[in-house]
Amino acid sequence: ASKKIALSNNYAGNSWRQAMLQSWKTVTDQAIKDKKIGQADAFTTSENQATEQAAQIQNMILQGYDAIVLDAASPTALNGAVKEACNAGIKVISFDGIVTAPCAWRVVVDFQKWGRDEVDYLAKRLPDGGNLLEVRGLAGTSIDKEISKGIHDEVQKYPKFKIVGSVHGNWAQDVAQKAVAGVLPSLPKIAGVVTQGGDGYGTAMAFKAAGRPEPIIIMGNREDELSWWKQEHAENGYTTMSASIAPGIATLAFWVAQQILDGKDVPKDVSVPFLTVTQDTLDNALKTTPKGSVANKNYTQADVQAILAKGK
Amino acid sequence: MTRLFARHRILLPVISLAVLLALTFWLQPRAMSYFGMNLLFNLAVPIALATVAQMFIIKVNDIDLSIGAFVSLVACLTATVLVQQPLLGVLALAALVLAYAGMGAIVRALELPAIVVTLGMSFVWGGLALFILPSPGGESPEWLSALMSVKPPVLPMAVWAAAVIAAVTHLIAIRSGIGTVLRGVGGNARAVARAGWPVVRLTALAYGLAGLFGVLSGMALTGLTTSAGADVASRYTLLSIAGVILGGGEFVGGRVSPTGAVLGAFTLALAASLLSFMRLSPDWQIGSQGAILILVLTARLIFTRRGATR
Amino acid sequence: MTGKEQGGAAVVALTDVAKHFGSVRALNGVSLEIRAGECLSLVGHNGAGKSTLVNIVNGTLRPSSGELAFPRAGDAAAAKAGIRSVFQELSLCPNLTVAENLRISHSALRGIGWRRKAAAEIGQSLDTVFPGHGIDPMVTVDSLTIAERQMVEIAIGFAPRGGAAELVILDEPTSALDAGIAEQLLTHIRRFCAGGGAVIFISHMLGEVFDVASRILVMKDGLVVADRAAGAFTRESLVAAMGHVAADAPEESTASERALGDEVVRTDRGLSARKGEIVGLAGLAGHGQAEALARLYLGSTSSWKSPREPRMVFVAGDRPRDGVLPLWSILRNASASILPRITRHGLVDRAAEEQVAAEWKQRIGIRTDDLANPILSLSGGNQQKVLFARALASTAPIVVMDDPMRGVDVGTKRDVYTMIRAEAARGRTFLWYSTETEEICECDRVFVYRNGTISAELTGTDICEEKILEASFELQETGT
Amino acid sequence: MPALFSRAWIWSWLATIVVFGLTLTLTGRNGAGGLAYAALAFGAFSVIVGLGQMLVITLGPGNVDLSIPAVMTLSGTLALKAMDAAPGTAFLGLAVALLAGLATGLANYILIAALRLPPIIATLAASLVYQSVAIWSNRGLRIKPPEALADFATGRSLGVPNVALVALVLSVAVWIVLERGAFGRWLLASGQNMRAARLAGMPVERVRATTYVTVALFAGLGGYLLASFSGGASLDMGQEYLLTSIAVVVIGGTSIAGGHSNVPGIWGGALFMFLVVSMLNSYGLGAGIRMVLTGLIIIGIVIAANGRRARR
Ligand SMILES: Nc1ncnc2c1ncn2[C@@H]1O[C@H](COP(=O)(O)OP(=O)(O)OP(=O)(O)O)[C@@H](O)[C@H]1O
Ligand SMILES: Nc1ncnc2c1ncn2[C@@H]1O[C@H](COP(=O)(O)OP(=O)(O)OP(=O)(O)O)[C@@H](O)[C@H]1O
Ligand SMILES: [Mg+2]
Ligand SMILES: [Mg+2]
Repeated sequence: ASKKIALSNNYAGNSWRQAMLQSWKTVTDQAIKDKKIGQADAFTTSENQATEQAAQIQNMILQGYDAIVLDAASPTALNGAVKEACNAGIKVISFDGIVTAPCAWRVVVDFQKWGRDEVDYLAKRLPDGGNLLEVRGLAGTSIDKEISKGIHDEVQKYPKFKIVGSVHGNWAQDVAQKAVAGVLPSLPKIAGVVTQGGDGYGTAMAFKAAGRPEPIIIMGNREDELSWWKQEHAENGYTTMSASIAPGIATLAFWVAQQILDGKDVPKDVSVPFLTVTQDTLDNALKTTPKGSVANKNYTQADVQAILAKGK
Repeated sequence: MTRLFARHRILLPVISLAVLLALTFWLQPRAMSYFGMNLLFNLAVPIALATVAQMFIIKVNDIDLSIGAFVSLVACLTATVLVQQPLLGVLALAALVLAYAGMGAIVRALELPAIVVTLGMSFVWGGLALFILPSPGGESPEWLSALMSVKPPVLPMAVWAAAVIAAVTHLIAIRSGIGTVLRGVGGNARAVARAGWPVVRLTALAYGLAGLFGVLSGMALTGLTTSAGADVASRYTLLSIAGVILGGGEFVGGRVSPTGAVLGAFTLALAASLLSFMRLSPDWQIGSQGAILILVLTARLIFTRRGATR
Repeated sequence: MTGKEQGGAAVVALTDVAKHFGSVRALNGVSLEIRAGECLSLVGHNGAGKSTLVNIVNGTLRPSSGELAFPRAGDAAAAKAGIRSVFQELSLCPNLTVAENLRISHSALRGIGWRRKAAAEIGQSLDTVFPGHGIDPMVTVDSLTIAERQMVEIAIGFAPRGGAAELVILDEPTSALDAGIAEQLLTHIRRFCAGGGAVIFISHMLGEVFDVASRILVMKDGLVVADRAAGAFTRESLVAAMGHVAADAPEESTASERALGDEVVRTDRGLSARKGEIVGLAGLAGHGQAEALARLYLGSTSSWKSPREPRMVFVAGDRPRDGVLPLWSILRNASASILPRITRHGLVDRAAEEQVAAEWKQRIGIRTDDLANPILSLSGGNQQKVLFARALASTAPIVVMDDPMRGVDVGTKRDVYTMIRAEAARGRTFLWYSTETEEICECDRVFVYRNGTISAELTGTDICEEKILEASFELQETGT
Repeated sequence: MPALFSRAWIWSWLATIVVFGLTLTLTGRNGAGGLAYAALAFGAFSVIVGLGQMLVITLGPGNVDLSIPAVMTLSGTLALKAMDAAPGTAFLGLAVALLAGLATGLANYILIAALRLPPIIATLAASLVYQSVAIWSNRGLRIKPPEALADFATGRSLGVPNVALVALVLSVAVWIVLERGAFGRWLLASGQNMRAARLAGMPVERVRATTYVTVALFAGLGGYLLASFSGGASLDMGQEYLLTSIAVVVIGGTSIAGGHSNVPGIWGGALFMFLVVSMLNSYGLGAGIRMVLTGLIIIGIVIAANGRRARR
C-alpha cells in the first residue's frame, strides 16, 4: 500500500485531457487517503511529442516508481523507454494511447469498432444511404488511422453510402469547423458525418454557417456537442448518437496498476467499452457533465475488480 | 571573472550544465550512476545532433525552421525504406543531404531570406514524412537499435556520444581549414569573397553539413525509439535554436561553438528532467520550461554583455 | 638605388585607367608604373580616388576603361602577381583567431597542423614588422583593440603566404596606430623596399609620408596632380599641391559679427558651445570626434519621446549607417525629423509635409524632378543635401553635424556655409565635425581631437590649417 | 509609384485567384459564394493576427513574435471565463481579452528590451508560461460565449461575415497608421535602419514597445473572436496561427528584412492559406501531398515576389 504510481501524459491542451487529469486527481487523492496506494503523481509534457514523453518515462524510472500509467503519444515510439522500465521491474499500464511493447499492460479500446459502430448507426438511421463526410483526427497518429480504417471498412458493407469528402479536424472544434467549411462548397448533399470526437460541434457550426441542412453528425461526448444536440432535439427532433472514451479511463488504468502491484494476476489486455450517449441517456449525461467538459465516468476499485473478474 | 567568461564562452554552458546536474543529483541521487546517466541523457543525443545541424546554418548567419520536420522525415525513412531496401534508403538519405545543400545555394544565390525558405521546406519535409509513414510505426534497423543501446565501459553511451559528436564537429567546424572559412562567411562574408572564395558554394557546403547531421539525428532518434512517426521530432526546430544560443552561439557573426551546442542540447534535456523531479503541479509543468529557458539565457546575456563592455 | 629596378619590368603598370560609379567619376584617367624597391606614397583629400586606384591594382575593382598589367609577373591576376592589400576598412573576420584569418587569404595552408603553421607564419610576420607586439595568434580578432587588428592586417599583408610579396598596398594603415608602432611599420617598409619589394603607402600623416616614401603621388578629384620623387617636395609644397584653393572664400563670418548667447552645451569631456556659435571639431579621422557627437546627441534626446520642438538634431555623414532610410522617397527622408510638428491627431499632414520639403528642395537645391523619387536615385551629394534639409527644417536650436559634407560639391558647400552662418545668426548653435580644414575655418571656435580627447581649443585667428595640423598630426617634434 | 506598389502583394492575390478558380472547377459556379464566404470568415482570423505579426516583422531582422498562439489561447480562455456565458458581458470579455494582450505584450517587450533576449527565444519561452497560465486558469473547460456574442461572431452583415468586417476595420486602421500616421513612419524607419531612425530624432524604443504590445493586443482580440466564433476557447486553439501568421506576412509581400509592410498582401496571404487547404481537401488529396504542395507554393510565391523586388 506504500507503492508509488506515476501518470505519464503527453498532452494537456484539450478538455478531454484536462478532465482526465482531474479524474486522476480525484480518484488517486481518495486512494491515498484510504491508504490503498502510497503516491500517485501526474506528469505532463507539451505538444504530443513522443520524444519528450520517452524522456519523461526514463525520469520516472529514475524516480523509482513502482508502476507507470501511460497515455502514449505513439504506439511504437515509446517502446524503447517502456522496455527499459520493464527491465527495471516497473509495471507499465497504457491506456487511450496504448503501446505495443509486449511487457506492458493495455487498457484497450477498440478504435476500429468505434468507427464501425458509427457507420452501423448511420445505416440504421438512413436506410436509403447517402453521402457521408468524414472528419478525421490528427494526421499521422495511430488512433486517427484506426478509427478511419473502421469507418472505411464498414462503409464497404453498405453500398448505398459514399464517403464524398475527408478532412482532418485534429479532434478540435475550431479546426474541424474550419476544415469542414472549406470543403462544404464543393460537396453534394451530405446525409451523415462520421467523426472522431471533439469535432462534432465545430462540424455542426460549419454546416449552419454554410446554410446547409444538418446531416446526422456523430458526436463525441463533449458537453458543447451534447447540449447542441439537446437544443436541436427540442427544436426539431434532431437525433444522433455520441460516443467516446471516458477520460476516467485513466482511473481504470490506475486501479489496474494498483491491482497488479497488489500481486493480482491481470491479463495483458483489459478491454473497456466506449461511453455511449443515446437520445435516451442524453439528459442524464448532460446533467453529470460539467459545463465545458466531457462526459465522464470515474472508476472505483470495485468496478475494476468486477471488470477483471469478468475478463477471466 | 567576467573577462574570463568573455574569453572562454564555453564556460557558461559548462557551468549551467554542471549546476543543473548537481541539482538533479541532489534531488534524485539515483541519477548519479551509469544507469541513471544513461536514462537522463540518451534521448538528448539526437537533439544534440539536430542542434549541431542548426549550428552549421547559424554559422553562416542564417536560421533553419525546417530541421525538426527534416529529422522526422529522416526518422520515417530510416524506419521504413532503410530497413526494407537498404541501398535505396542510403540513396534517399544522401539525396536529402544534397537537397539541403541545394537549399543553401538557392538561399544565397537568389538572396532569399532563409527563414522563409526553410519555413516553406518544413511543410515539404513534413508532407513527405506523412507520405512515407501515414501513421506511427516502422521499425528501426537492428544494427541501429543495437548501436544506440550499447553499454560502453565507464560512462554510458549518451556521454560517449556527446563527447564524440562534440569532438567531430569541433574538428569540422573549428579546427579544419574549410570550417574556419565557413565561420569566416558568418563573420565577414565580404572579406571571404575578397580573398577569392565562392561564397554560394561555401553556403551550400554549410547547409549540406547541416543536412548530414540532420540525417544522423533522425537515425539516432529512430535507433533509440525503435520506430518513427511523421512529427516525431517537430519540437527539434525550436529546441535546436535554443540549444545553439544556450551553448554560447549568436544569431549573427559566425560565433558558434559545437561543444557549446552539444552542451546546450544536454542542458535543455536536463532542465526538463529536473523539472519533473521537482514534481510541479501539472498546470505549471509546461510554463516552468519557458521560465528555466529565460533564466539560463538571462545569465548568459548578462555575462556576454559585461564581456562586451569590458 | 641599385640598377635592378631600372632594368626590371614594372610590378604594376596602369595606362589611362578610369573608374566610374554610375555618374560618380572616382578615377579619371590615371597612368602609373611602380617598380620593385619603390615606396610610392599616395596623398590627397578625402574622396580623391586613392582607395579606388589601389582597389583597381589589387583586383577588387575592375577599371571602367584603361589598361592594367603586371609586366614583371607576366600574369594578369593580381593575387598571382604577388600583390597584397591591407584595405582601408576592416577586412578581418572578427569571429576568427589571428591565425585563422591568415588561413582565409592563404588557402594553400591545409593538412594536419595547419593552424600551428599559420600561427607560426603570422607570428613570425608580426615579429618582423612589429617586434614586441604582444599579440597571441590564437586569440580571436574581436578581442583585439583596433590598433592590434590593424597590426594583424598589416602582418598578414607582409606574410609570405606560400610565395613572396611583390607589392604590398597599405591604405591608411597608420590611422589607428600610435606613433611608436607606426614607426615600427615605417622601418619595416624601408627594409622591405630595400630588399626589392614595392609598397604603395596611403596616409594623411605627412610626417610619415616624408619619412618613408621614395616617391609621392598627389591625387585630387580622381586625377594625379603631381608625381615626383619625395625629395622634390617640401611640406608646404605638398600641402599646396593637395589643398583646395581656399583663397576665394571671403572672410565674413566671425563671432564678433554675431552676438553669442549663453552656453547651451557643455559636456564633462570639455566640449562646449554657446547660443549662435559654430563650433568645429577637428583632428584626424577616427580620433573620437564622431563618438563625442553621437554621445552628446544620444544623451540629450530620448528614444521614448519625440517632442514637437526637439532640442537637438543630427546631420549624419556616414549616410548608409546613420542617415539614409533606403526604402523611402526623398520626401519622406526629408521630413523624417519634423513629423511631430506636422502631425495632427496622429496623422501626418501631407500637404504641410510636401510644402516644407518643396521649400527646402528649393533652398538647398536638391536636384530632382520629383520628391517622390526614391532617395537612392539621388547622387551621394544630393542625398547629403536631403539630410541637411531634414535637420535644418526642424526648429531645434542645436544642430550636430558629423562630417556632413562628404561628397558634396564645391558650389553646394558654399551655399551650405552661407545657410549655416545665417541660421547661426538667428541663434542656432552648430557643432560641426569635419575632416576638411576649409570647413573648420568656417567655425567660431574649434576643438582639436587626438586619441579620443580634446588636445587643443582654438579661437579667432588661431583657427588655421597650421595650428590644427600641429594639434592633430603630432608634428611638433619635427619643429615646423 | 502605384504600379510599383502593386508588385509586392500582387503575387499573393494572383495565387489566391488561381486557387479559387481551381476549386470552383469542382464546385461549379453555385459554390463560389459559399467558398468565398468561408474564406473571408476563416481568413479574418489570420488577417487579425497576421497584421500584428506584420508590424513586428516590419521592425527589422530578428523581430518575430512566436507567442501569438499562446496569447490567443490565454485571452480567449480568460475572456470566456470572465463572461461565463452571461448575457450582456461581451464588452467585459473584450476588455479582459485586451488586458491579457496588454500584459503579455508588455512582458514580451521587457524580456526583449531589458533582458536583451533575442525576440525569437524570448517570445517562445514566454509563450510556454502563457500556456500554463491558460491551463491553470480554466483547466481546458470549453465555456460557451454569451449568445449575442456568438451570434455576432458567426453572423454576417451585408452578406459579409462580421469577423471579416472586424478584420477589415483593423486593416484599414493599420493601413492608415502605416501610410498616414506619424507612428507608422517611425515604425517603417526603425525597420529600415534603427540607428538612422534614432539619429533622425525618432522615438525608436517607444515604437518597439508599442509594436510588441500591439501584436499581443491583436492576438488577444483574435483569440476572443475565435473563441466566440467556434463556441468556446480551447487550450490549443491558437496553435496553427504560429506558422500561419508568419506565412501570410511573407506571402503577402512584406519584406522579412524589415522597413516595409503590406496590408493588402495580408488579405491575399490569409485567403490563399485557407483556400489552398480547401482546394487540396476538395480534390481529395492526402495530408502528405497537401503539405508538400503548400510548402512548394509558399516558396514559389516568395521567389516570384523577391525576384521582382531585386529587379526593381
Ligand atoms: N562603390 C562605390 N560606389 C559609388 N561611389 C563610390 C564607390 N566607392 C567610391 N566611390 C566614390 O569615389 C570617390 C573616390 O573614393 P575613394 O574611396 O577612392 O577616395 P579616397 O581618396 O580613398 O578617400 P579617403 O581619403 O577618404 O579614403 C568618392 O567620391 C567616393 O564617394
Ligand atoms: N540609380 C538611379 N536611378 C534613377 N536616377 C538616378 C540614378 N542615379 C542617378 N540618377 C539621377 O541622375 C542625376 C545625375 O546624378 P549624378 O550623380 O551625376 O549627380 P551629380 O550632379 O554628380 O550630383 P552631386 O554633385 O551632388 O554628386 C541625378 O539627378 C539622379 O536623380
Ligand atoms: Mg556626384
Ligand atoms: Mg580611401
